[in-house]
Amino acid sequence: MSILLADIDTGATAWVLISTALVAFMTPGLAFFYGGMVRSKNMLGMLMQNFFAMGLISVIWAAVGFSLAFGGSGQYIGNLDFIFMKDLAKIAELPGYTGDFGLVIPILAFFAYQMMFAVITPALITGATADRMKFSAYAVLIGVWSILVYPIVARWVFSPNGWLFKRGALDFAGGAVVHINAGAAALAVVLVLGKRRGWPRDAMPPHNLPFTMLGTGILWFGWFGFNAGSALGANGLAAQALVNTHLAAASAMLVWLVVEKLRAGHATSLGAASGAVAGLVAITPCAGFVGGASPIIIGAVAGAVCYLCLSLKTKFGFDDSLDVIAVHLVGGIVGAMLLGVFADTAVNSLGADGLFLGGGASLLGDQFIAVVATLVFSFVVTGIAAIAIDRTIGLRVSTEDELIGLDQSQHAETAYQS
Amino acid sequence: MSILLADIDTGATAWVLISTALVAFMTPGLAFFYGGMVRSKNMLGMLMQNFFAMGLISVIWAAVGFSLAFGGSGQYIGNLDFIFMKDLAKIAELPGYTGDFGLVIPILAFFAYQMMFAVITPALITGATADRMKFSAYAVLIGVWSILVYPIVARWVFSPNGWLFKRGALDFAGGAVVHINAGAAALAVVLVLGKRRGWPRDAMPPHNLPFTMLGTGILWFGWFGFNAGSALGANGLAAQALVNTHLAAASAMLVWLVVEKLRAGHATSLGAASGAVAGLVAITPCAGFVGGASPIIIGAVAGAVCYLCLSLKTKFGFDDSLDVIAVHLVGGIVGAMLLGVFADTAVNSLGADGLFLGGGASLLGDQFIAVVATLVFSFVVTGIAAIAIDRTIGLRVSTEDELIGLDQSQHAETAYQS
Amino acid sequence: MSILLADIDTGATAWVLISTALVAFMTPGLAFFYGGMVRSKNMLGMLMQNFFAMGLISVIWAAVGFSLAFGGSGQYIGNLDFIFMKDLAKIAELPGYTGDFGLVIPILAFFAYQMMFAVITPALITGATADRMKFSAYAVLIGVWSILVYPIVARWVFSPNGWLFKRGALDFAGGAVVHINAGAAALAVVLVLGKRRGWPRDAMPPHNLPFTMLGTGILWFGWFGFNAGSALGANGLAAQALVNTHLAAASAMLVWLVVEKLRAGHATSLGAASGAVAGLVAITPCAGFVGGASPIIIGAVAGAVCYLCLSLKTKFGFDDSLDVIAVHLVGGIVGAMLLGVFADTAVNSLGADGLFLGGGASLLGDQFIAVVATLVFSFVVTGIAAIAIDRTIGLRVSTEDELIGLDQSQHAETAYQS
Amino acid sequence: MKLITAVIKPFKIDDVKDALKTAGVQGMTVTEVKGFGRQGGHTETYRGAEYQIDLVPKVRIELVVDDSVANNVVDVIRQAASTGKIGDGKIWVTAVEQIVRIRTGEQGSDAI
Amino acid sequence: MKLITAVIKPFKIDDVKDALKTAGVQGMTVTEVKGFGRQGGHTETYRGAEYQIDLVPKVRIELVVDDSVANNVVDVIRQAASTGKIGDGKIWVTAVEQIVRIRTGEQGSDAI
Amino acid sequence: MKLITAVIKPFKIDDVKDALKTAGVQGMTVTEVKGFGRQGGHTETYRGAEYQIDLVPKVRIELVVDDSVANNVVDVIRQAASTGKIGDGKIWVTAVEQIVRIRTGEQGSDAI
Ligand SMILES: Nc1ncnc2c1ncn2[C@@H]1O[C@H](COP(=O)(O)OP(=O)(O)O)[C@@H](O)[C@H]1O
Ligand SMILES: Nc1ncnc2c1ncn2[C@@H]1O[C@H](COP(=O)(O)OP(=O)(O)O)[C@@H](O)[C@H]1O
Ligand SMILES: Nc1ncnc2c1ncn2[C@@H]1O[C@H](COP(=O)(O)OP(=O)(O)O)[C@@H](O)[C@H]1O
Repeated sequence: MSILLADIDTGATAWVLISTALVAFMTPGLAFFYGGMVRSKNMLGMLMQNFFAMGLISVIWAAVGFSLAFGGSGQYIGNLDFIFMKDLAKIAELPGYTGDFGLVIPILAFFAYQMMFAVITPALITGATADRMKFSAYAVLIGVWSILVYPIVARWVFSPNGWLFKRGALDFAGGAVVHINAGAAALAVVLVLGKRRGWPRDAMPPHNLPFTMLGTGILWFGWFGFNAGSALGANGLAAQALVNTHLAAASAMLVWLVVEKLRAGHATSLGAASGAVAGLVAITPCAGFVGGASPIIIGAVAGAVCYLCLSLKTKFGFDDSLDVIAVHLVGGIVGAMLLGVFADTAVNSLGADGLFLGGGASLLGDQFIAVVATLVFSFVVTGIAAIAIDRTIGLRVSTEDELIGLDQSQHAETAYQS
Repeated sequence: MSILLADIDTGATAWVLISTALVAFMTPGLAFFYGGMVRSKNMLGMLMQNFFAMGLISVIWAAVGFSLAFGGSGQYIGNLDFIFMKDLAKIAELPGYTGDFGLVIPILAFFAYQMMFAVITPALITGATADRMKFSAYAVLIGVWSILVYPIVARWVFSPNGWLFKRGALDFAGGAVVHINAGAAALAVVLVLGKRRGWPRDAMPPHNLPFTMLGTGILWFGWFGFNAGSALGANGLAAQALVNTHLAAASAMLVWLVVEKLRAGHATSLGAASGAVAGLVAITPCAGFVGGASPIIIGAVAGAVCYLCLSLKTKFGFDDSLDVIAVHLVGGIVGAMLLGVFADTAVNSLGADGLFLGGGASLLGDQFIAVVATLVFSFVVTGIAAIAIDRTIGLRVSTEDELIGLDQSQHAETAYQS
Repeated sequence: MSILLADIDTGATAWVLISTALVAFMTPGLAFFYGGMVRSKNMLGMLMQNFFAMGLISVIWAAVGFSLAFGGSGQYIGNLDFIFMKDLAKIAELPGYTGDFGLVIPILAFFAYQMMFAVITPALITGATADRMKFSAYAVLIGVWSILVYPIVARWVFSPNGWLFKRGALDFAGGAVVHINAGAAALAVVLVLGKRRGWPRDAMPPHNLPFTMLGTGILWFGWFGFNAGSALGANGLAAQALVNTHLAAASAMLVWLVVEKLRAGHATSLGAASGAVAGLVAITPCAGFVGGASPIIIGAVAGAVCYLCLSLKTKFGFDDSLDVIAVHLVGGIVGAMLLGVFADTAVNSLGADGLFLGGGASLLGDQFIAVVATLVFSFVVTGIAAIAIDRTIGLRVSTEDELIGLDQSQHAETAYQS
Repeated sequence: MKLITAVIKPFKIDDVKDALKTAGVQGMTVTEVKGFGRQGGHTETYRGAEYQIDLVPKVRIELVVDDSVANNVVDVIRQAASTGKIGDGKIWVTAVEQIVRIRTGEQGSDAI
Repeated sequence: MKLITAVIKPFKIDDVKDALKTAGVQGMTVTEVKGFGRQGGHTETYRGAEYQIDLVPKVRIELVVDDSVANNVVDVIRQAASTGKIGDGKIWVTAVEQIVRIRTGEQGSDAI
Repeated sequence: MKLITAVIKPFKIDDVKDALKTAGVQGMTVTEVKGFGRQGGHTETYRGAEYQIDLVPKVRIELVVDDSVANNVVDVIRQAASTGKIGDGKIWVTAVEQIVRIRTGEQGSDAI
């Protein structure tokens, strides 16, 4: 079988392939996590937006996305060397992935793994814009976004050739590239889109919390691939990342529930789900750079901070329907900054030492720059795109369609029947 | 641990084991994919038929199926050397799997992996016969089928000793063995079984489309194991198969939605699900033999062709309830034939070059023979079996039982209660 | 990457990492398996208890559980060497895991894998106590249990330093540690807790059997990691364990359905689900020690015996709501004892030969001791804990809260809304 | 005006709806209900235990009609819903004092 | 004949059904509904926000009975459904002009 | 006493409930139903086939009130539920002979 390469590690390849599958499974998981929280008339609209991302973004990624993110030697953007996967099955190494960063897996496996990240990132936005966005506008928005925003940020942060990577900013599995990036974009779109009719006056309770729990289970499961797969090997680092991932989710869940119990009187299942996800988000940048009890602390901070940030949306009056900003944007920032504190070169010699491990504030500074750069870039470009779409085909469904619900108005379907 | 063999690759083994688990998970996935589409009174009937296949077929596979498919050196059928897994833990190699085709995984892993294919294939039939088949008749039918049909076709196509394999027909992961085989069988059974009461006059809309989407997510996830696991190694070929699988699903989804939007006015979530599955079906035979942008093209063709074939059932008046024929039979044929066009020895030196890669029409011819042989054999044998069952214990529930629904009449249960 | 160790097998590591993820996914699976069976007003209560175990037990495991189970050289309990994972990333080997038992995976991977077992074990109890336990009491109970019961039994049975392990008792993946342990605990708690209001007079039918089937699918899928992952390598033994696991589930399902059909008149979907789980439970201790057709026999016995034990609860008047005792306690005992009959050193040279393979009754005797020791220890300690909690904060919700349901009374939520 | 309430078997709803349309009825309201009656219920089996479920799924139709057509509508429903088997259901009629169309405020026959 | 409609607490449905059977009632129709009343609702919590849910789950029973037994049936329901706590519900009675058994076409008392 | 039954558009339930509260109504019972009427239904698409769904989701409200306030309550509902678009629904009124509060056994106006 001609494409077998001599220096490929089959264990690493097995792990990255299954991690790819796990990350791919997260988008359906996300669909149910969010879908359970909307009203039943918008259920299919939510599922559809997420599944559709799997279709559209994957093809865009193959066509240009990967190449823009990982082609060539530019610091700010890739090139078009790899459009439609050109040469990926043949080349010996990917630009920048040499020496310490050399891959021990087939480049196509790396391509596939990264593709799943590119898919789920814009899908995160659907939680903020729930219940009122036109399907056609959504399709255009995430299409544009996957060319103009995602690959650029991925280049900066993930590629060893990117300027933030070179500066020393660390992001093991996408705290900035995925969560801050999507969270900032969500904020921009929500500001252009406006509030749901009736918000915040009317209660819009979740229509099927079991589906939200199911989604949480799938997300948690998939996140092992998301974070531990980012080791790109089947080794102690992957094991460490997996342990960190799980413990951060666990501790964030506990802290969220405690804070919730104290402030709102009950520990809720939605709180358990939300806390776990907040912890998973926060540990994402840190997963392969921290050790010991750090993941428990990082999760705990994320659980508390994200919970407390839920009220931002009512305070500032933006209708982030399912709290993408409090969970992903805030959680991503918490993780990125705490990495500056807890990073440990004993865990990963390619990382750095954070504030608490004697590394001084320099990593913290780099992390701060990465956070701000990602946030501002994503917010601005997404905002412009959203405004452009709104002025042309319109971002938002009609009032009538919003009242009827997206399932019927956008897709001519009904979720539940006898 | 005595059964450890020296020339086993642990990475390959890890990948095939997890692929086995992934394929096993597809049958529950299929149960929900189909289950969401039936009316609620038949939900458990559908789930039950699929789960039951996991029970019955697995035991039959261990008893005789595997041996009939992979034992001995016959071209048309195996032998009984391996009944009840006799010697499988001890032998050094499987008949035919030598030289280029030598396995680097434990033979029991290969046995288990193939078992999951044997399980899901007859389960595919349940989509066509939904809502009206007696549970006892179903049990007998798939039991018989798993002895008389499946292992024979698997022998012909998968085993290096099989006549179609030797001819040069290619089927990476079961376009013929699984999809054409099951699709042809479904057609035969449906013709014997007759239409659902009220079809096509009454609307019989899906009772829970979220479950169908969930099933789609699980199927897609599992299909990575189905196709990329068929590389039987953790290498570049597996990575290529995984990439092809995902991109074909993505592009078929997009094309299905576009055609649907143009012809029926809306892009539906069921369309997204159906398109993705059509793409997955079509790429199945091709996954480890094509490269570059071919999967995108193969998916696109499958998305359009399968969509257009949906109307065959109303035109010809057979009630293929959930479109197994349009999706699996047609999708399988599309894939098998396009493989004759896009196959590329640069991707897999054990494959062949198709029409577009300078290989001439010879592969296309072999593919055509494999398609026809599988289709005719499966259709005829299944049809005879279905008629025999119908004449003896009866294939179909009574009108009363059909009206009440399978859940209550066949299983004395109710799917949803407060 | 500094924590890479020379003698780590990447294939084994990949397999154990993904097995860890699979076992982690089983707890959400269990949540749905059980959740589907309760009345809708208690759905979130059930889901919450299971998800909460993922939070609480994981943190306890990292803090002290792992160390109590696997630290030091004691026969009855570990020590505190590894609290908060101290040194786990650095040490070369784990106490007891040397020579034949030497690990070829990172110790953190072993830690993570074991953590998921620690999580799901107390979660099994929730099926017995469904619909009437206070959430706060549950939290305290499983917290205490995960320190006083689980690590001790794990030490005895799993650790090569444990007294039952040293005696020669075999438990491949937790027949005693997980199933008998949880089953005995469930019985103790149920006796203290008392019956559900209205039981057994009122019918309390499952509110959503599709969710139960979904849970079954996830459990089955995850069980491949649970059992085959326990080989701690990607080799023939893992393949054998996977084959055994699947076939036992399949055959137990078939036998359960046959017995059910004969005795109650119908083969039900809940029966298929229950039978499969009974088979999975019974094969758990045996998975890596038996071969040939034994798993089919073991599954068959479990299917019949567990079914027949369902009536124990009405006979003896304890309200084991979802049959944890008939399925897990009885199924675990069936598996542990049958291992004494079918164990085969040709399958695993580190095992023993059972009665049918010429090993005499000695293994049977050791298995019996392990069963009794686990059962008595778990029952007694759990019973004391439950009584203590009942006398202090109270185990049970008020009648009013029980009537309203746990979702609203404990968590101020509603599972399903429009 | 009369309010006609019918409880029928679920699979008969399409037939009844079609018959009513043909008979010129322009509106009705449909509810999923459960019925208890002579038909008895059915037995369900859960883990070896059998339960008698005596509430069976039914569909409840209600429609307000003019006095003049009430008898005819009752007949139409009866014919369309009948299978001759036990459990076919009931139709009952009560007097309506007033009816209003929300959209227009029309009252009486005009509002139907 | 009378139509008796009762709105009760969901967990009381089995008691009421049993009491009515004992009292000789042969049929009724049951609907899952939500009630708004003095009982007030409950508070639900979603992501830190509290919502007042003032529609609480109830079960609605309707049964047509002969004039002669109507008062008794009302009493039977009342006793079986009562917990003495707020929110136990209401029973109301309206006049039925006609009732038909779909299966047979029987009318009046025979149809009940 | 009167029984007022209203069938309205689902998204109007909050408005109607608020308006009734303001008007002093203390209780009502709500059912999810499907309506067939002039509004017509909508088309759904499944795998290329289009189905006409002529039953559209509605909410049915029923409340028993004193004779004296019945007309006013009908008006309040009408105003709160109206969008002016087809399909806004109907309100009808029937006579209630008796009403009992289950908890206390109170009857008549006191029971409402
Ligand atoms: N007295 C009644 N009041 C209200 N509904 C009734 C009454 N009797 C029967 N029903 C309804 O009619 C349905 C059919 O009644 P049943 O006695 O089973 O058969 P049949 O209609 O053939 O006499 C019941 O399921 C119930 O919904
Ligand atoms: N006027 C009314 N008309 C119709 N249904 C009512 C009315 N008042 C109350 N109900 C129903 O009765 C239920 C119980 O009423 P509520 O006022 O809460 O307590 P109680 O029955 O003890 O007076 C309500 O939830 C509602 O379903
Ligand atoms: N005659 C009737 N009897 C009972 N319900 C009716 C009747 N006519 C209409 N309805 C109910 O009212 C709803 C709205 O009626 P429709 O004719 O669509 O519009 P409008 O209320 O604007 O006249 C229907 O969906 C149905 O639920």
